[in-house]
Amino acid sequence: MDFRLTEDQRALRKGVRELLARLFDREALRAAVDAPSLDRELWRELGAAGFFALRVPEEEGGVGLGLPEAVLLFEEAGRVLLPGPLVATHVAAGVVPGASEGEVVVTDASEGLVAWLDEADVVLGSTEGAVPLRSVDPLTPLHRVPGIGGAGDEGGTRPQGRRPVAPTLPQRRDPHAPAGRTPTTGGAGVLPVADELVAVLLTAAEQVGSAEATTETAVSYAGEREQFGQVIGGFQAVKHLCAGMLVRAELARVAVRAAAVTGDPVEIAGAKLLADEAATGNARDCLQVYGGMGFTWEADVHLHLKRAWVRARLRLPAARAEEVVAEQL
Amino acid sequence: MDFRLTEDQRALRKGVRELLARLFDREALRAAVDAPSLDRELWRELGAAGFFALRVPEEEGGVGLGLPEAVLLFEEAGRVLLPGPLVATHVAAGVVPGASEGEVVVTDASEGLVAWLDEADVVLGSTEGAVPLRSVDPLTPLHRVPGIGGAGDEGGTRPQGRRPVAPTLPQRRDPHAPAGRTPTTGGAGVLPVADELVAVLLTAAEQVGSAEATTETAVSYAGEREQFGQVIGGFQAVKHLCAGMLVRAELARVAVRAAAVTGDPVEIAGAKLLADEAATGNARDCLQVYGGMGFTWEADVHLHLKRAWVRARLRLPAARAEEVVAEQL
Amino acid sequence: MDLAYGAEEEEFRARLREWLAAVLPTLPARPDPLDWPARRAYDCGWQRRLHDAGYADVHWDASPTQRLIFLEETELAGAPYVGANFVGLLHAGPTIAAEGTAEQRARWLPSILRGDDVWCQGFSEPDAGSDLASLRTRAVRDGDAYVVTGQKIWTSHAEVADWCELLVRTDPGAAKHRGISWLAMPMDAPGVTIRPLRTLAGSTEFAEVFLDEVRVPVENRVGEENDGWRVTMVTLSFERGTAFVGEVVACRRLLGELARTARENGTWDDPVLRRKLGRLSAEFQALWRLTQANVSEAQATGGVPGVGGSVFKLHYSHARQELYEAAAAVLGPDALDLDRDWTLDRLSSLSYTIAAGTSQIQRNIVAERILGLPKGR
Amino acid sequence: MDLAYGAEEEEFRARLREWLAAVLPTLPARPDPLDWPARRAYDCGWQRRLHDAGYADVHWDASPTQRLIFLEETELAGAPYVGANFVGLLHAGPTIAAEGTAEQRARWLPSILRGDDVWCQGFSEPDAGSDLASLRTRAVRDGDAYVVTGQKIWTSHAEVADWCELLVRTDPGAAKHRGISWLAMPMDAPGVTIRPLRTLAGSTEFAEVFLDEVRVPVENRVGEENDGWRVTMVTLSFERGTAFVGEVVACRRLLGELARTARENGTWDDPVLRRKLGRLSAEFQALWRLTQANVSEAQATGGVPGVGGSVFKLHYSHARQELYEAAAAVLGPDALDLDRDWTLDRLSSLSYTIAAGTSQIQRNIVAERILGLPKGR
Repeated sequence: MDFRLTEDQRALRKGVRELLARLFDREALRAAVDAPSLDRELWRELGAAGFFALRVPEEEGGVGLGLPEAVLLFEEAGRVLLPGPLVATHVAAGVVPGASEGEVVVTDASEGLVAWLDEADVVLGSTEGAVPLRSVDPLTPLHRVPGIGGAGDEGGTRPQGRRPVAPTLPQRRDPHAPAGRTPTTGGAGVLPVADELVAVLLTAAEQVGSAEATTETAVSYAGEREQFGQVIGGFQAVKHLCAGMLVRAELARVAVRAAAVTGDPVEIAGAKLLADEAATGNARDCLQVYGGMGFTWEADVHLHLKRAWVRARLRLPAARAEEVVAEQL
Repeated sequence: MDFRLTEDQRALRKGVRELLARLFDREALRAAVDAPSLDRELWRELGAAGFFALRVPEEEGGVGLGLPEAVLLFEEAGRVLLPGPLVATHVAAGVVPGASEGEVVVTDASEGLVAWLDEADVVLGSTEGAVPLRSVDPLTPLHRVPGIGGAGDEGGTRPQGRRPVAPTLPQRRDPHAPAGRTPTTGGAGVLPVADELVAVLLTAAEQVGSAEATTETAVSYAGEREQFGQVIGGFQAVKHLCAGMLVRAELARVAVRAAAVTGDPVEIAGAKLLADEAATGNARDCLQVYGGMGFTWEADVHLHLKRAWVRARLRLPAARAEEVVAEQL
Repeated sequence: MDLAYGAEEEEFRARLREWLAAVLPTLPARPDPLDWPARRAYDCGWQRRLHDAGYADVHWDASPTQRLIFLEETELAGAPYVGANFVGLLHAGPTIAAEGTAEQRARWLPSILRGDDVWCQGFSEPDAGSDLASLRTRAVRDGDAYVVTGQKIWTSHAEVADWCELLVRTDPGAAKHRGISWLAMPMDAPGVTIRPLRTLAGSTEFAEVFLDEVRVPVENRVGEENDGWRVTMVTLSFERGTAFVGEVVACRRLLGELARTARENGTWDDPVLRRKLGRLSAEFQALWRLTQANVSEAQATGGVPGVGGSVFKLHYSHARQELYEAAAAVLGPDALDLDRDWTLDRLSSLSYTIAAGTSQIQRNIVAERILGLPKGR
Repeated sequence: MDLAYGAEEEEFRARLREWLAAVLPTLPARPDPLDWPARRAYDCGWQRRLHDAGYADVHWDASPTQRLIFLEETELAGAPYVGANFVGLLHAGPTIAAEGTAEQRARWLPSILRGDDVWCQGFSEPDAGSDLASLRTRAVRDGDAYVVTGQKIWTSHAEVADWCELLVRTDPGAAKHRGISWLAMPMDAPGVTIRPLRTLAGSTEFAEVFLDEVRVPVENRVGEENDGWRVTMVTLSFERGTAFVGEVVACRRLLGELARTARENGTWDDPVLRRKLGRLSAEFQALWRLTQANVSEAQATGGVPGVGGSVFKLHYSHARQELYEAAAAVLGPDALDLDRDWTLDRLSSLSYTIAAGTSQIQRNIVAERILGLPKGR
């Protein structure tokens, strides 16, 4: 047992961080906020870098790595608020032609919501009657599928341009295995809809990245901002807020990474639960550390908070995750 | 509208505080902890002072005051951890002969528990098959009525000496009115079992008194105890703990006092909820401020915490109180 | 412990209620929230009606209990908020009334009460937030005027304000609380630049105000030179007892709406949510009682507020944020829809534990001023 | 990121499991918790068996991963805890091994490993808790001995201990961290008085130790004179990576028991409780993974522990207290019954956020040592 990252994994993470710093720096983030649309060029570059094909077997032209490596990727994506239906496209790689290469943008319906529906080429799941809503997250345009998972369909059913496409996906897949490979272990029904599990876990990984980013942001601000003649990070109230953020982020990180190694559905549900809490809680605390300055549109804190809210709702929200974990007790 | 105490109420509170300081000082408290039994002399002195007959009409030999005054009494009782089935005896005054005078000790069954069963002369409610349990609170001996409100009856049904006595109590009573008086307002079924409501509210008042006592204890300790070259009350982490205690206690106090004025069942349920939280939460925080010293038997903090736990369970526990309040939304 | 209102108070309530019922249907349509001039016109029109009906000075001259009733009834009736007149009626006005000269009172107060002049607040600066007294906007005496240079932030209604209550540093050599003065600055003075500040909710409720050698007549100073901090404290503490009346009334209404929505969409059947709503209801009920307690205290002490406001704000800001979290759970996926009031309000609510004294600062105040714990860090 | 154990580790686990299965049924009955000599005999008997089977030094010489496996398996099998040998095996022993002379190691270590000698800890004092370095117990050199006078508190197993690892002040003039020395004090020395300390759970797990001119030979000092603080830090940080392995395993078992009870008594049907248990289960699972992460780190850095222990303890102590609150909700009125293990454990759990560094101190450590925020108050 050695839970630390391997040399290769560390190199992968470093490489991804550098890649994203190049492809999507803060300037690009703010530009995307000002003019939200899916950057096809960026998508193709991510594809070329193996972001989507990471778990596709080498013999099928992919990178041939596993879920643990994918989790590292999505942590980094979460850190920089990389936009787009990353999880859906990643999961579809090797199954939906063009997804691996970043030529095709894949999205899916989850919990009555569809992200990036207008920009996607392929849509998985039923989106019948989906209507656009003004999304709380400026970087995640959403459609609402009426009557699913919430307060109903006051929005009505406006017509929409595109027909949803739902290709046949393998229903079960060993989460240890690279995408597209047939399961090698487990009887029938052991892992229900592994792709959805993978999507839940990668979403959790993004939450972890976001939680780490807001922790670092808060700590950095607390070390600079002066009030009452000292940096506010010297006040216990602020220090202890920051310490709590680190604890949440750390716990969620080990939970997500371990779930990536074991692929256990219950562990994945638990990891999502903790990751949602870490991302939303840390963004909240980061805002509190920032005070008024965090309340401005120009600070990135709100982007993390809003995205964290979206991710928390999109795949296996807390109430259901808690039930899944309780179930096996 | 003037929510402040009247002159009379302030005098009453002062009188009760002085009375209890005389009848039940800290030495008496610790003696009672070492040798727990109901002090009949104390009980009679409380009776003589009008503690039980407070709400009994003057024409029936009582003090003729109302619920707001009773709440002040029970706040004081909660502050000093006055032992015995105070609430049950107070509610029974004017109905059960001898209760008013403190000649008779009345207890009742609530939520599957009976306090002071062995010492009581009169028991209200069904206590069939009640078995003694080793009570967490050394000052509140408890019997468990099997099969009610919890995990069942592993304890078996040991025989017990006394037959439970259940005199006929008026089923409804206007909580504004002094005890024993017939209701003057409200149609049938408006106030279900007003006595039980009164008991809930007075229990909440004890919780408030306890929450205030632990706040004062914590603040006083924080102002004396030195670590790292200063009193610990100078550290923000400790200060903020104490501030939170005050907020909880204040909120619960106004809730309880207002509920005493209005007699509204929903407001009473809400007040109990907040008072339970204030008493248990503040005892916990007081213990945290005390650190190791609060963990000793000699410190009184644990007595407050344990009693708060008992009171929280005895009448309208949180889960039900929340439902009662939600009901009217 | 009397929660019943006296005959005079009930009469005040009845008359007010009657007037509101008559006047509210005659109001024009609410303006677009992004149209500042329209908002100003709307708010000032409402203030003019209050003035003409004799309610203009309810924040100044009425008893705290009458003010409580006024705020309760207007909120219950769905009347307009104080809006653009907030600073004039609740901050600058009372300060001028208490600390201004007879001439200053005559000059500024009537137009505030009539809804003619709108005031804004120039207190906070980018580097002076929680530590307001560290403000650095400089005012240098030049003949009969101060020449003011610096930057203010979080100024509401700056775009449509006529006057700004401005804190400036007149003695940079003095201890930080000692060198501050309070000025009334005309917003159309040369050198004043306003830049709207976009909040995380996407709105521009606030502005930054840049001051570049703005000349403010010395006669516009209220209170003595370098005595502005004391003058300010009067302002900040003025209406603490009743500051939150409207908000608590509004929250109890919101909670009712939320329960209704939950019953409609089925989430009411989830005990986790239902019990959460029950608990919040108990908390807002208690906060209402705490408001009444604070008002009673203010009434008895001649309007001088205690520190009860900090106790209230600490719990209220937390409970209201919890209310929006519960709303998000009730709304489910719809909680991500910006076109729902709930969502915008949820975003705005993030400021409650920050604005007007962060929860951290409030806890310091409670610990030091109520509990007597030592000042420290 | 490898959670699978290597062949050698699996073999270690298999052998251990086999041995435990064979030896546990042969153990005598557990002693009465109030009978200290019996507890000592039981714990030392268990340590002797470990010694004879080759597991005595698992806390010292085994790899962190082997230690993890050892603690996991013994807890799963329901083996006795380290008990009376806690200080000897996990604090004093490792300190002597690292800092003692060859002679000191030969004198004290074998008897610890064999379960012959029991050690206790004399660190905390009534006025030196969180601020341990402010300890005041004085040691004055007199020939070849120190004369020690003072008072220690929170000493476990004092009544049955042979030795005490004692921190004393040897230079009262030096800065507080600089004048401390580490002594091995025989508990039967004249002048040592032990007074059991009753905890809020009603038990006497701890004692106060009064020292009145106790003579401790200078040769019993480990490390240089006045260098005791550094020596102590070695002790305190020794087994941080694996310190909580047994407790997490135990908590996961407790949570399973709680769910079983809830299913039996019907409280499982309450979604508030059920979801709470689900959340706790996710947290303890994550805490287990955090333990593995900390062990992996310790393994890689040659056993030098990081500050991961503070991160772990902060969440663990909170989660475990939450576990007992959930248990109280499941048990309902029965949660007030002291004869239930749950109730006693609930009371004991109140110390988790206090003992071995309060949560407040742990947050300081995390903020300052991991996050690099400035030292302050």
